[in-house]
Amino acid sequence: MNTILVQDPARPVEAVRLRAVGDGGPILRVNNLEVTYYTDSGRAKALDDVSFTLNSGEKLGMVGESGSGKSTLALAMMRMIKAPGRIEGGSVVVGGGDLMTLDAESMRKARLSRIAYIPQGAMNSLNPVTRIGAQMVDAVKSHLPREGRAAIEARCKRALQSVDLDPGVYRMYAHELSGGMKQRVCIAIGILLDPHVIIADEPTSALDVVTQRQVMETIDNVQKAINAAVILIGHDMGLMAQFVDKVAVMYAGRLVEVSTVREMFTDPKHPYSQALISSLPSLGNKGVFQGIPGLAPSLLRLPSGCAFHPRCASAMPHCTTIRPEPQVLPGGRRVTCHLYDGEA
Amino acid sequence: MSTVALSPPILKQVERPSRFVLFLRYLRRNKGLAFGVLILLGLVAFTVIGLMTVDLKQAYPLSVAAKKPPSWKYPFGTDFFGRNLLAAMVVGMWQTAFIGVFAGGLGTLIGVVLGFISAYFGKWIDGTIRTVCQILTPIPVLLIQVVIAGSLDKRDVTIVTMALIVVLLAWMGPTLVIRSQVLTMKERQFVAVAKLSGVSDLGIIFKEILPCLLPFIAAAFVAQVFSAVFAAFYLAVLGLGPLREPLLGNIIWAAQSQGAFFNGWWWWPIIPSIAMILILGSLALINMGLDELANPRVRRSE
Amino acid sequence: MSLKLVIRRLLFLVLVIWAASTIVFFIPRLSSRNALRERFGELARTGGFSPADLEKIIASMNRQFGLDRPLYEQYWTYLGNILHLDFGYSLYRYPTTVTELIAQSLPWTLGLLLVTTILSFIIGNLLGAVAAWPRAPHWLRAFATPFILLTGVPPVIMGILLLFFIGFRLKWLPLGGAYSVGVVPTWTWTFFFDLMRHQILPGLALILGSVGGWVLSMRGMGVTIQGEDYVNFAEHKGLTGGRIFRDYYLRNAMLPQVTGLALALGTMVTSAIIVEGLFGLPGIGTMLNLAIRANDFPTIYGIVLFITIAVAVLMTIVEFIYPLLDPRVRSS
Amino acid sequence: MADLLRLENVSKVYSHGIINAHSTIALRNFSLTLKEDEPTILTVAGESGSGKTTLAMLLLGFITASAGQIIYRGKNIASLHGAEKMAYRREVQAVFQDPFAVFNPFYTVDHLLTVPIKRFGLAKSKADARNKMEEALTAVGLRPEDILGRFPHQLSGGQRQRINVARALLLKPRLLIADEPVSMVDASLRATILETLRNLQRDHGVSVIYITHDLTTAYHIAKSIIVLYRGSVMEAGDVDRVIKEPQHPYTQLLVDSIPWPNLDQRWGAQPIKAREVGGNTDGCRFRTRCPMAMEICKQDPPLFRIDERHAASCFLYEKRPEIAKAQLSELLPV
Amino acid sequence: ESPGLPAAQEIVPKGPLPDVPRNQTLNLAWGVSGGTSIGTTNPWVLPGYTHQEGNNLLFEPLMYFGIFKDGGQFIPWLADSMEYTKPDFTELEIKLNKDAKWSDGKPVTAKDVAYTFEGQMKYETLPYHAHFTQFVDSVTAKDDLTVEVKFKQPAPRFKFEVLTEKFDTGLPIVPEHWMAAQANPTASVGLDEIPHSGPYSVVAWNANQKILDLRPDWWAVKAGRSPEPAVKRVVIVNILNQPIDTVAQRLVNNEFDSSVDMRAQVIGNILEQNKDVQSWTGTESPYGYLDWWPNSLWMNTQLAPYNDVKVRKAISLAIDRDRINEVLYDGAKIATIYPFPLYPNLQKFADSDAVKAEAAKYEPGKFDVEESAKLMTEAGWTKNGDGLWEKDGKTFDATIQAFETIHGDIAPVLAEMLRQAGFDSNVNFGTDAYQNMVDGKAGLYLFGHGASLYDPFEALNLFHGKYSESIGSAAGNNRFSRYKNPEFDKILDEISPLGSDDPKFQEGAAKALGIYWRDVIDVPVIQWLHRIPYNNHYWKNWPSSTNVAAGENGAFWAHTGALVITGLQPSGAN
Ligand SMILES: Nc1ncnc2c1ncn2[C@@H]1O[C@H](COP(=O)(O)OP(=O)(O)OP(=O)(O)O)[C@@H](O)[C@H]1O
Ligand SMILES: Nc1ncnc2c1ncn2[C@@H]1O[C@H](COP(=O)(O)OP(=O)(O)OP(=O)(O)O)[C@@H](O)[C@H]1O
Ligand SMILES: [Mg+2]
Ligand SMILES: [Mg+2]
Ligand code: NI
Repeated sequence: MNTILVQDPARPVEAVRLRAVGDGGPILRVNNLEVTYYTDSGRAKALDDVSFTLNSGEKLGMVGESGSGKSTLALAMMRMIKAPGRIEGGSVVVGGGDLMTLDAESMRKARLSRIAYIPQGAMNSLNPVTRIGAQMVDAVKSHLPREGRAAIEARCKRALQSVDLDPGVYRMYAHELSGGMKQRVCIAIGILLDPHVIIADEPTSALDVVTQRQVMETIDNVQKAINAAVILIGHDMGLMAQFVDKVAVMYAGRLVEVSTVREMFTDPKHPYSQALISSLPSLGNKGVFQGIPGLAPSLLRLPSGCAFHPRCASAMPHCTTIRPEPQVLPGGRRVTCHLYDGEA
Repeated sequence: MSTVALSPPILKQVERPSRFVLFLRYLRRNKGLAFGVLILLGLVAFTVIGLMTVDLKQAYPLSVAAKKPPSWKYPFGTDFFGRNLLAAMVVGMWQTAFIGVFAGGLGTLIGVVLGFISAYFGKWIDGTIRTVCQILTPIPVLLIQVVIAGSLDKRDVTIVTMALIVVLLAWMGPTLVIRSQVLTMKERQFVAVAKLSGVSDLGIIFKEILPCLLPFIAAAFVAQVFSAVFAAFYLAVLGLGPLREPLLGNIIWAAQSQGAFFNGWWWWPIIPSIAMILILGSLALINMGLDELANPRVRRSE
Repeated sequence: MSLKLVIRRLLFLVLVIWAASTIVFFIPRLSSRNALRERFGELARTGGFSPADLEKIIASMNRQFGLDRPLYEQYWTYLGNILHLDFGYSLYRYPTTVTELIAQSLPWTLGLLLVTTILSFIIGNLLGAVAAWPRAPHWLRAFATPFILLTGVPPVIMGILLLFFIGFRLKWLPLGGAYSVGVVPTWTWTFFFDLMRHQILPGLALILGSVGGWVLSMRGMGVTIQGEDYVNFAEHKGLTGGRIFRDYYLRNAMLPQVTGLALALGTMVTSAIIVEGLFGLPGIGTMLNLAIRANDFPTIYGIVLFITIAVAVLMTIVEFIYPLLDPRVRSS
Repeated sequence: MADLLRLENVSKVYSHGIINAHSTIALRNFSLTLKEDEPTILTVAGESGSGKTTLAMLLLGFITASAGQIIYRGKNIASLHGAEKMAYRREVQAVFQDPFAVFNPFYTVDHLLTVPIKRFGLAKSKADARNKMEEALTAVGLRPEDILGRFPHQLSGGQRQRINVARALLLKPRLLIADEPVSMVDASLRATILETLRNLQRDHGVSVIYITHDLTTAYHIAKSIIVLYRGSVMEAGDVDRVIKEPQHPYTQLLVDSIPWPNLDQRWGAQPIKAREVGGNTDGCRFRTRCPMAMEICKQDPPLFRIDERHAASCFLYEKRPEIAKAQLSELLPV
Repeated sequence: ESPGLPAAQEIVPKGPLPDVPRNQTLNLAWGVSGGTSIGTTNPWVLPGYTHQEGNNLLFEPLMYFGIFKDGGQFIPWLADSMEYTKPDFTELEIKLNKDAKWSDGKPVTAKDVAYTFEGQMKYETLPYHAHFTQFVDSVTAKDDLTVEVKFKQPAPRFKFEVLTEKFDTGLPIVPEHWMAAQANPTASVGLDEIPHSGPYSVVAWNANQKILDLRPDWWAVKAGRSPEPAVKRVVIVNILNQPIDTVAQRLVNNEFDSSVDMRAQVIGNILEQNKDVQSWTGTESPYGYLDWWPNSLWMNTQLAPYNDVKVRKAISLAIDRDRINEVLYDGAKIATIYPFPLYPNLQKFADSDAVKAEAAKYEPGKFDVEESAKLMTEAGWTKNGDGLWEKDGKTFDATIQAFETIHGDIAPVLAEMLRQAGFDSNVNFGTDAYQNMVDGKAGLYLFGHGASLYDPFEALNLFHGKYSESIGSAAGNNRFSRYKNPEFDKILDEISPLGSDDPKFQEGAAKALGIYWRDVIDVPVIQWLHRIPYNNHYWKNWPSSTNVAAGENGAFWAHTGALVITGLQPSGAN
């Protein structure tokens, strides 16, 4: 639906934004996404039955330990999983159409224009030998081949301005920019075509706090301007608290809990979420913070039953044998834990 | 006291395959390397079995009937001078291997030693070694080798002198490679940790850095062997090698000067050519594979 | 680029030339052989002049070539001469100077070498890039990969094989010579086409003999580059495969190859010596080959030195234009 | 009270390029004293490029100071030899940021522990060595049988970092320099590792210099803090004071930017001035980004004492008593 | 004046060359010395000048010698006659042809001849300087067409050896009026400027090729010496660097009309692949004509261990001549025991009873490894573990100095034979090979005896003690043996003034040959055959064993090459 608008070069960007604001229902629906990596040492199910929805303008935080499958999810949504990984099933519906059913060329067109990705390693994500401008222009050109040179340039400069960068950056090379600036260039590229969904994979993990704050505020601003849904991937709960509306907790390839930020911080349901929250340092409770015992499981040899049970303080006998299924609690929170069996 | 909980026991013991098995598995992923190793093993087997079973006297002139095409009796035929090309290939391969390994080994050794000295001690030593290497690099080595070989007394030209000529200007490559690797290694934190553990300079070189450089050294060695074989071949093809020896280049050179193709003795130049192609090809493949092994970013991981 | 950097590079160039000239100067003097005598002996043998007074002639030639003066003096004069590209007289074609000889044969070699080097560079790099590019069509990759095996085929062997199969058996192309027998070089199309026909086989031998190296190194480079974040991000941007290949992947992977180009020229010249000889072309390679056979040492050393200087100068030029290709170097 | 390690007006200047030399002052006139028998945890904080790692490297003797000197037990570390040098090596240890890079990929992780045991002669026999290793590993919450005999890539980041801490534990140094020990470790593991560091100080009398840009963890583990900006000390003092009531505009910016995991403690609205690439080299180094910059800031600001355990290097506090930079250590709580 | 190297200079045509169709052009593949002395057409510019690269078409001798007609005959050329006017061979009168002219129209006169001779006496670099100073007393131009030469001592062989051109020896006559005008006649290279009397003129000359075009006004046609040449243009293509395969194939492809000589197998294959191509012996083995250059393993008789006659004999006994014939020449009888070519007159000498008796006595062709070993043991050598002769811990250095282009096939075979008899033998094809021979540094050389053609004297004279230089000083005129034996010298001195047919000469020569065999001065190995391919596609009437013409040998590069080329007739192909 929206693709028609995007492909109309005559229509100013503002018009698209205004129209997008009017949209109400879920802009993104991820259903039963499954990804497996076929490695020499066995099959690793990196995404297992992942489902969630997101409305336009909504910001989702995706947290979880290293290796829990966060980046895999992002890549799966972009359909950029490479061998030895394979998307085994599920759908990613963005604004009505399922990305998984698109042919390769349509999927290429959908990237950036419908679903954009802001990479983790912004430091190295810009081509070192061409100007920033050229890299923005070719992104636009690949989607709007008929748009004129001047229009494209104007669009790019506008994008740079919207992330608080001097339009002069257009003529610069990547190595002439600081880390934060590079990250913002990536954001600018991400919003060039006003996508419905922006996925940002740890956009600030390489930056220091001050810059991190700057970048996050930038994302926040542009997201508001185009009313896109944002998925922020990271493991810094502090950042989540500052930025997102909803938090999804991932554990060993599964979403174990999805709830609003406030619910998550005040009343985490899943024992893993609880451990996560209580491991957080804050100004109030100096000296009282503790980690989650044990280690993240290997995807190759997942514990039976609930993957978290070996580290779970409230594990019950059947947790070791029966795998819990996601359930929607009253109020719309989704939890995957036997503790809440029967509450749904 | 400690608030830290123990990690839970790992339920299933992850079996750890031996390095050899891992290497075999790696070969399965890195087809080029596997192919190269396979060819090379084949050549080695050919040479070793040949050395044991073939009458090596037949690698020299006037030992068998001349100009016979390949047959059951002479699988590779015989040449104008009455060499059994099978025996000649065996000896030639062995000599090529000798030159390659000797020159390659020596060149690599010099390179490793200089590279380490240069990188580890830095300052003017590094400056000197690096500048000398960089200055010598643009000089077309093969030409200089030709010049040197050409100004030698013919009686002095033996397999060993050939190898030495090759070494003479062939150590700069490994020196620069090893030097830059040591430099990056030196900055790696495990070196800092080793220092903190009281390890001496020499200990750091030999126990910490050297083992990590093994893939690079191996790659440099193979590259070195390649260029040594190549250079020796060139010298021989130009007629600058030890004439009597059945070096592959010599045989091709002799075939050329006797008009082998025109006379219909095609097997005479073709067989050593194929042998040369197999040797150089397998070395190139192995080199490529080792490059990949040495460069973890490129390495095909499990 | 700063002036200081330019000066530094030029200084380095001078050092390279100095080192090469010094090696070239001292090698023949380390050997016990006397090239001048050998050359005269050879002339006596083929020309039939009386060698009774050989010693006298040699003494006078020694004087003429300055070989009777102390070594250090010879060395200084020699270095001075090299400064203005004076490599002395050829023994083989006295009193033609080596510089004149090079000037005569250079166009032949330059033509052949330039075309083959550039072609094999382009073809090799493209094939290597394709071989490493996971998104390339399967048949294309399958086509490109075997070229790596060409690394194992030295241009000499390639030349011999081509000569045998295409020249001898199929008789498609001339077997040798730079142009047809009895033709006098002129600036006409007829001559040009005749010339070209004669260059195909040697050119092919050089290209096929060297393309493998490029494929191999480019493939190595390509494998590294394709894992780079910016290549991945380009795909995230929804760029077409062709554009990613060209602007993101190839462009970056080519950079180190460009540096290798000048060095490769040195190797190519060496191959050209044999290939030119094989096909009877009158280039620098043949000149050098003849000089080696005639032990015309001023020519040998002159040519070796010339090639070295050429390679070093090319490397310097490449270093100067490299910043145009790589903005990172430009600013630092 | 003997001084274990004393930095006297230490500066470090990096210069790049031989012809077009331009230099970075990574650390400027830094003084610090660590007492032998007062184990403490001191945080050195600051954003990227502020000179934190430089300080660590100076302390470990990996780089030499451009000016000033570093005194270990009364001797300049540059002139240490033989047994003294070994003692210094042993007593001043480090835990680094990247838990992978500290392992030599050629060896199993045991190497990290066996080498110092051997070199420093910590064990009488093989069995003794093994015992000591297992003890240390257990103390950081690892099961020796899961760890020993494995290659670094077979372990997780958290496990690897804990082995590092175990190494420090095994050596029982006098001073441990922890350069961003948890920034590459999962948030859920950070607590565990920091906890172990704290135990080291509390139970084993090891002084810890905790280097980080993460003020949240600094706040939780340290007693005192020094805030660096581009090689200069901006503010120092008791960690509670400095973080809860930052005085220097730079510290204020830092604290303001901490993403507290607290829904009610949002980032401030204060606009951030981008850092310039070159920046000024004289006067207050924060001047160009400072919202309250004054004319006088073009001069070098001295340290002004805010209170007993708190000082800032900013002319906003011109009225307060000045203290010599060398006395900085005195106002840090232990 | 300072002797030096010639000044090579390319000859570039002033304008476009006239078109000469292929069937009037003769393409010759040649390349022994290739680019040497490009532009040097003056025969006195030595080193540098060579008659072999088409210069033999420019300069002419007083007489040619046809070796293959009637056991050898003189062919008058610039001279109508050349007679010893005294029976003791001390005076010679030369009568020139009245029609002989230089290319600039000036007549060839006695002054030119006298100038040529005096030049040989004056300039020590010229090839016959030694001969002239040894023999010639005076040269007088009696009138325009008559020259008188007076000798210091009997010179019975001077007319043949020096004044007559055959194979690669003999003296070309040079134009006095041009030479005398040069500041230094041994340094002016000549280019296309020097007047010449031969049928062709150089029109283009560079490193790739040399083009000579027919002169319209060659005196020899008018004088009746020669028919009008049919070859309008001669192109000499430098094939120096090309593999022999290529040259052979280009002959098969009719690109070349003739070429440098080929190895036995190669020429056999050429004949098989192109029926137009013939050899001296038609399509039959051995394909070649007998050259004047039989090859020996020369030994430096002054250098240990070759100074021991036992050792020399042992080496001789190690050579299996039958094997050489079989391996290298497909059974053709090429191997020899004589230091001279068996031309009719010399064959007669070899077949004489005296010589046969000497041969039976010394068995010079014997192959017997055991006897060889016995001699070596007697000489104090022992065999080491590798089966190689050893003395004082050193193996026997039997490195053969040789030339790759001509000895590429035989030298390795000889080396291997020596090796099988226990000599540590190798081959040196390096550029220093010849120098090693001249300096006497090494002991063993493969080289020809370019000496006798008509009687055995010159061949035997190679070993006269007066030429025996000590090691280190140059062995003049390829006298590498450094042999010195008063007994031998005495015989030579006795027969030197005698004519070839004198029975006393025959008797003395046989005795000397006996000493040569007895002392194993060197080991004769093979006769030298020139196997030259002749392509009849465009040109016929090539010389051959059945078409001897004037009796000249069939090499277009030899002095008599002009006779070969001017005798060619078109085959009618287009
Ligand atoms: N190319 C691959 N081949 C094999 N396994 C892979 C591959 N990529 C990822 N995995 C596995 O999939 C799982 C999920 O990885 P992913 O990168 O999505 O984690 P993550 O949550 O993004 O971690 P991090 O926080 O470290 O970025 C991991 O166990 C990882 O080992
Ligand atoms: N070896 C070096 N050569 C030149 N400059 C250096 C070197 N090491 C550090 N610097 C410079 O010194 C300054 C301080 O660097 P340092 O590594 O100490 O900062 P840091 O506080 O540790 O930063 P980070 O938080 O990024 O680790 C920086 O500007 C840096 O660029
Ligand atoms: Mg990730
Ligand atoms: Mg740091
Ligand atoms: Ni001849």
